[in-house]
Amino acid sequence: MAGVHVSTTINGDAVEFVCPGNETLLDVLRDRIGLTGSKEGCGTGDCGACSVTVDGQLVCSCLVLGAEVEGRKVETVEGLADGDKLHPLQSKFIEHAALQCGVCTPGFLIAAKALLDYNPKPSEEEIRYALAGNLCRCTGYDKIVRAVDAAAKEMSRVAKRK
Amino acid sequence: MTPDPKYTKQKFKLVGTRPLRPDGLDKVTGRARYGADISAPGQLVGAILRSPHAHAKIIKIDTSKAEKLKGVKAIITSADLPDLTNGDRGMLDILENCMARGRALYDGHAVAAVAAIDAATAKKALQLIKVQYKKLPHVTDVDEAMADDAPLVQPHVRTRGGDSDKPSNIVSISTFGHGDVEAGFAKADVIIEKSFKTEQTHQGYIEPHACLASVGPDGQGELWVTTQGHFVFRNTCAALLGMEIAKLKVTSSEIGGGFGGKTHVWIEPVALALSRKANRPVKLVMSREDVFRASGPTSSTSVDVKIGAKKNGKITAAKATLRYHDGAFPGIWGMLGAMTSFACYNLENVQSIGYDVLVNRPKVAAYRAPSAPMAAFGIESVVDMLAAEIGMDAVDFRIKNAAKKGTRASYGPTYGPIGIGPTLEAVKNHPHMRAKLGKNQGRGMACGFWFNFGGQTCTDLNIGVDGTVNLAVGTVDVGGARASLSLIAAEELGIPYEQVKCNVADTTSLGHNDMTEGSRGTFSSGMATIFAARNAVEELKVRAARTWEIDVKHVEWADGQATAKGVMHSNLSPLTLTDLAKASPNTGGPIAGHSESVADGAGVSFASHICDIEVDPETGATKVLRYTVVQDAGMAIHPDYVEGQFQGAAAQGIGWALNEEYVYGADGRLQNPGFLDYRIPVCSDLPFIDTEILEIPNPNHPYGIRGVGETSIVPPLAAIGNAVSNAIGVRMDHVPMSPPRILKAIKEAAAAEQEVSAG
Amino acid sequence: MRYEAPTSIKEASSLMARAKGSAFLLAGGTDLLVRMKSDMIEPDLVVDIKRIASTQSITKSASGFKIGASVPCVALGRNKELSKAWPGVVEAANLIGSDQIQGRCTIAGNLCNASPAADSVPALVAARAKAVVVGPQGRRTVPVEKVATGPGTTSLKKGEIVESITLSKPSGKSGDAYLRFIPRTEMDIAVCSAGVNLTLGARGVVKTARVALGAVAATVVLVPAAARALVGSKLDDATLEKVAAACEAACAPIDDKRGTVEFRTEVAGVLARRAAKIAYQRAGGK
Amino acid sequence: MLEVQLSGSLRDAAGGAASIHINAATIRELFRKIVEQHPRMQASLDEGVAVSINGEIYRDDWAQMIPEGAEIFLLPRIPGG
Repeated sequence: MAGVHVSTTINGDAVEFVCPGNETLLDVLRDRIGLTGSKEGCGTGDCGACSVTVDGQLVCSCLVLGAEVEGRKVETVEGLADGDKLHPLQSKFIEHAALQCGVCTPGFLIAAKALLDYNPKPSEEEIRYALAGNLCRCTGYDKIVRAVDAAAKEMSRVAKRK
Repeated sequence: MTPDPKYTKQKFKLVGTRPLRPDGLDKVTGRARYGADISAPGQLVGAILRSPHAHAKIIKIDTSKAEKLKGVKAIITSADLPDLTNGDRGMLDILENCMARGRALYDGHAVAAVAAIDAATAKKALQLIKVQYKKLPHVTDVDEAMADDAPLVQPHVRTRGGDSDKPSNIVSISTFGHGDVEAGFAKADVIIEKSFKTEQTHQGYIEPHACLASVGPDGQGELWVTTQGHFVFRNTCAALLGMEIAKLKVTSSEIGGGFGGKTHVWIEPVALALSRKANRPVKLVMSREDVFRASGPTSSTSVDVKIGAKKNGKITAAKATLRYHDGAFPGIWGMLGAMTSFACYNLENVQSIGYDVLVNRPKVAAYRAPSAPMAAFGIESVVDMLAAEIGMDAVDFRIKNAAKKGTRASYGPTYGPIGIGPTLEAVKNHPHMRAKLGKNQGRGMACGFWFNFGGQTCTDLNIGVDGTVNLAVGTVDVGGARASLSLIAAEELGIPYEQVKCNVADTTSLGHNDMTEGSRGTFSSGMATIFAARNAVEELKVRAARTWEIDVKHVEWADGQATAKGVMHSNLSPLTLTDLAKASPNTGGPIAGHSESVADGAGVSFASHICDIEVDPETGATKVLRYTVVQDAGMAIHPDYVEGQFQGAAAQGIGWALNEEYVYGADGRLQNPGFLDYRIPVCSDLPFIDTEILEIPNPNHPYGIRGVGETSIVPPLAAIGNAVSNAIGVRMDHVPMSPPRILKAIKEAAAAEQEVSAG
Repeated sequence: MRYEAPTSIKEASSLMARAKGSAFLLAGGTDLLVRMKSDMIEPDLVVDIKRIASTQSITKSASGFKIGASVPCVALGRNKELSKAWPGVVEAANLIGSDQIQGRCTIAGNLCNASPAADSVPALVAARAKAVVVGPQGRRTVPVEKVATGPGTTSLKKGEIVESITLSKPSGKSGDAYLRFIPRTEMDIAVCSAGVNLTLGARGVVKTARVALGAVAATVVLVPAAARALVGSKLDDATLEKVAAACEAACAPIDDKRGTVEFRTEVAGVLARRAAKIAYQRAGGK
Repeated sequence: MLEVQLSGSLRDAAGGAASIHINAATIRELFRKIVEQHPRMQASLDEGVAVSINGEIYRDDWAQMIPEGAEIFLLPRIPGG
């Protein structure tokens, strides 16, 4: 199968890979780059466990071709923390016990970050609808919504101080 | 031999607090490794060919073209999985479910498998395998499967508990109860009788089944797998493949949800067989479609309930007939439904009859308090109808009839101290019950029961020279158990939580551990951890005695340090766990505590739920407005994760009640094998789920722990059914209560009204 | 599979025209990749149109709006002018899938995928939207309701590509609205849906109206009878009953895993009634 | 002498009896004597049964002592989720 040569940026690092034209970005991330934080829960865009951002846009990486990210900027859960400093969403998810099995967590963190980047002070309803594309079967979403709300509040506190 | 597990009213310093879970960081950074997250050098990709037919004879499987495809390293069919079960039909069923033997028994039944150098090649190979089928008549409905002329799913099956010796789809008829129900009904002032149906649901864990298998010609092998019980998987796989248990090392990955669905092997024996044939590691991952078509969902059910009561609200008799399908292989799901059906109540005359029935659907697996929710839907609905008929408040009616210590359970034994009464009282006094309701809104409540159990457990506790503690457990952590078990170890040793690191050990590092199922994880591993820690403390005291050169009987352990008793030793200053650890190389070597136990006598558990729902009378759409869970936890070790279990179980029950269902076509094929049309609740479907944890100690656990994982999936079907019925004034008798079903019920009721007023 | 990402619409068109074997256009890919995953299709060629400048933006002119074929639906909701002018079209586009899907899916893709349940199409049809089609024979403009000819089939010829969707400038007092029914609050395919677009004359009387239904027939259906019922009215209850009845009469749905004939027919009428009220209010009617 | 109550399909294995009488001091002894007196129950025991002693359910600990006159129920072994 003729491969496509792709140069892109993943979590700030320049990355090159060759993949078949029909290979998804999710498979590229997991099987070629070794970034297994993004999960395949369905492969059809229904569960959000593979959520990443491409040029800042939230997407399901199972519905993006690897070939499409030529020259783009891809962000995954592995790039969420700033060195040894966790992103507030990451800290709040742990503090609020917003994960049980944790397999949906990377997708939720990426989707929640995309929400807060666009809407720093979301209402409970806005949080729930923004995260509707991420399925969680363990928590009933209760502690997840609380964790995102707490992270938003902390982030705006920090922003004020600056 | 298990030390005395009796509850001792121990005072706690750490248990009951809410520290951060030790595996949290790995799980928010993407570092945690699940079933599909590792690879091996030289790894092949496995893929499984599945039957497109509900029921078909497999005439011929031609793999010759696929074998010739470049990059294909192994192809197997049932011929590569000989029957080594010497007469154990249960084991043979497991093997046959992993790979069809002559007949495909359901849409999605595996018929062949390949291992190839990559996924694309494996996929192409599957397309090249030619299977010649002869379609056979099929049956997918539980009631139709019970008819005399129904197509037989397993011709060898004879009905246990029945009087006929003819082949039948009815696997068994199981009767429970006591007293004389007919005499009881004769005494009743009011009798309500109604039939109910519930559709098949799936556990819906987000992580599909996945494993990495590696077996060599030397008969040694390794399996990395997402499972609720790697020791049980090891034993099963070894038996099915003729391997020696000690030579198959099974490591449990992080598990992305199980809820019972990962207590059964589905693809693992196939991956091992492929690896053995190719002599290469094989990674096998189910697609979401495969998960729905071929890994264990629940039973669909058909239930008749009849309950009679006096005007004063006392139930005089209760009877239920419960028909559950087992899928294509015999199970005990109907029997379980019958056992749990009336467990909440104190009944003089009660009878429940459970039918287990074969159909051409995937083999049913346990799903969180298996079989109890469907039974509770019918019973708790009729209980509400009966209370209404008598003109009594639904909660008061349940309180009047609730089981208590000394009640003979409908499934047989006499209860010890139990929590049903207290959960009902808590519901009665909950502000939720007094909140105002608006137009088209209704409130419902219901209670539920689950057994819980303990089982075999083995735990190791090792103290490092710096005084930090490794706790090795063999029960998989499905949702925070490592935090709870670390709390227990720290509590017993008298050291900070942070000084303990809990790991889930592989099958070569510990003795056998049963599954994380039946809400046993924290109950049984908690017990084993207590005993392991206490053994370590005994050794610590010995080391202190040696250090002081005094008799160990003069050494006391408290708050993480050894002290010497008596005035004669008053000059000896205490030795902390860390002091003793540091000195251990010269006081006898490493310090450890070990425990093997059978944690029996797990306490039964009860929950009562309240639900407010709004119905759009023009479309049948529903919205859950408010939801409250009250459950007895015995003792909450880490309350965050107890609440999490309550909330998650309630959410699954809500999805079951409203929108989740397997849809089969007339051709017997599953029409909605994906998260698009198998509709589990999304974040915007649910409100916050309030929880109230009751703590009625379990007398058979040192800390009073009861399992908490399952019970709260039992009440939601009925709680929502009662709420919807109260909102629209029509009794719902079919789960899921999807908008089309609710709209139909509203219109039929309206039509009936018309007739009445017209006539 | 060959992947191409041309930078001009002509190049894309000729790639598609010259393609041997199965060739597919890729805009958002939220339908295409799902069909590839489930082995419904195995493309030999996929042409990604997202790098074509003329498909990438929403432009406003005196005559109205032009929405490029690769503009993700999320961008429609974030365009204030478009949202003000055509709130029904925008809310329809923003109902498709999750935020993740919104970041990829396009209304042109939604139109060309030709699903009877496509969320944006009834609203576009009601709004008299047009598709700008570029092909070997050059450029042409077609009403959106002429694009889909049946489930999964379109009137587009080999090599023809929808470059953009155009919406006229709303005239005077007008408003549009779209409602769909799904069992959950998000993530489902419409069981049935209704788009209504109307303009008001003097004293809040409806002057013109268009009513379109989704998921109740092989393609989105226009319901002239419902429109006639609305014209000349101020949406009194009798009128709304007529609208609902006309819509139910126009339904020819199927029974499937998502809904029954009875349910789709009845609820389509309910949604049309409710959408009409919203559109009327948006047009300034009371 | 203990009265061992049977339920579910176990009754069938014991020829329809709702209970059987056995003299046993531990679960192990109980199981041994059940098979001696009711060979057809072997299959059920192999599939796994739990013993309820005065309301406490024991699945695995065969060394468990059975007090004189205790309430004994044989229950099918229960799976969990």
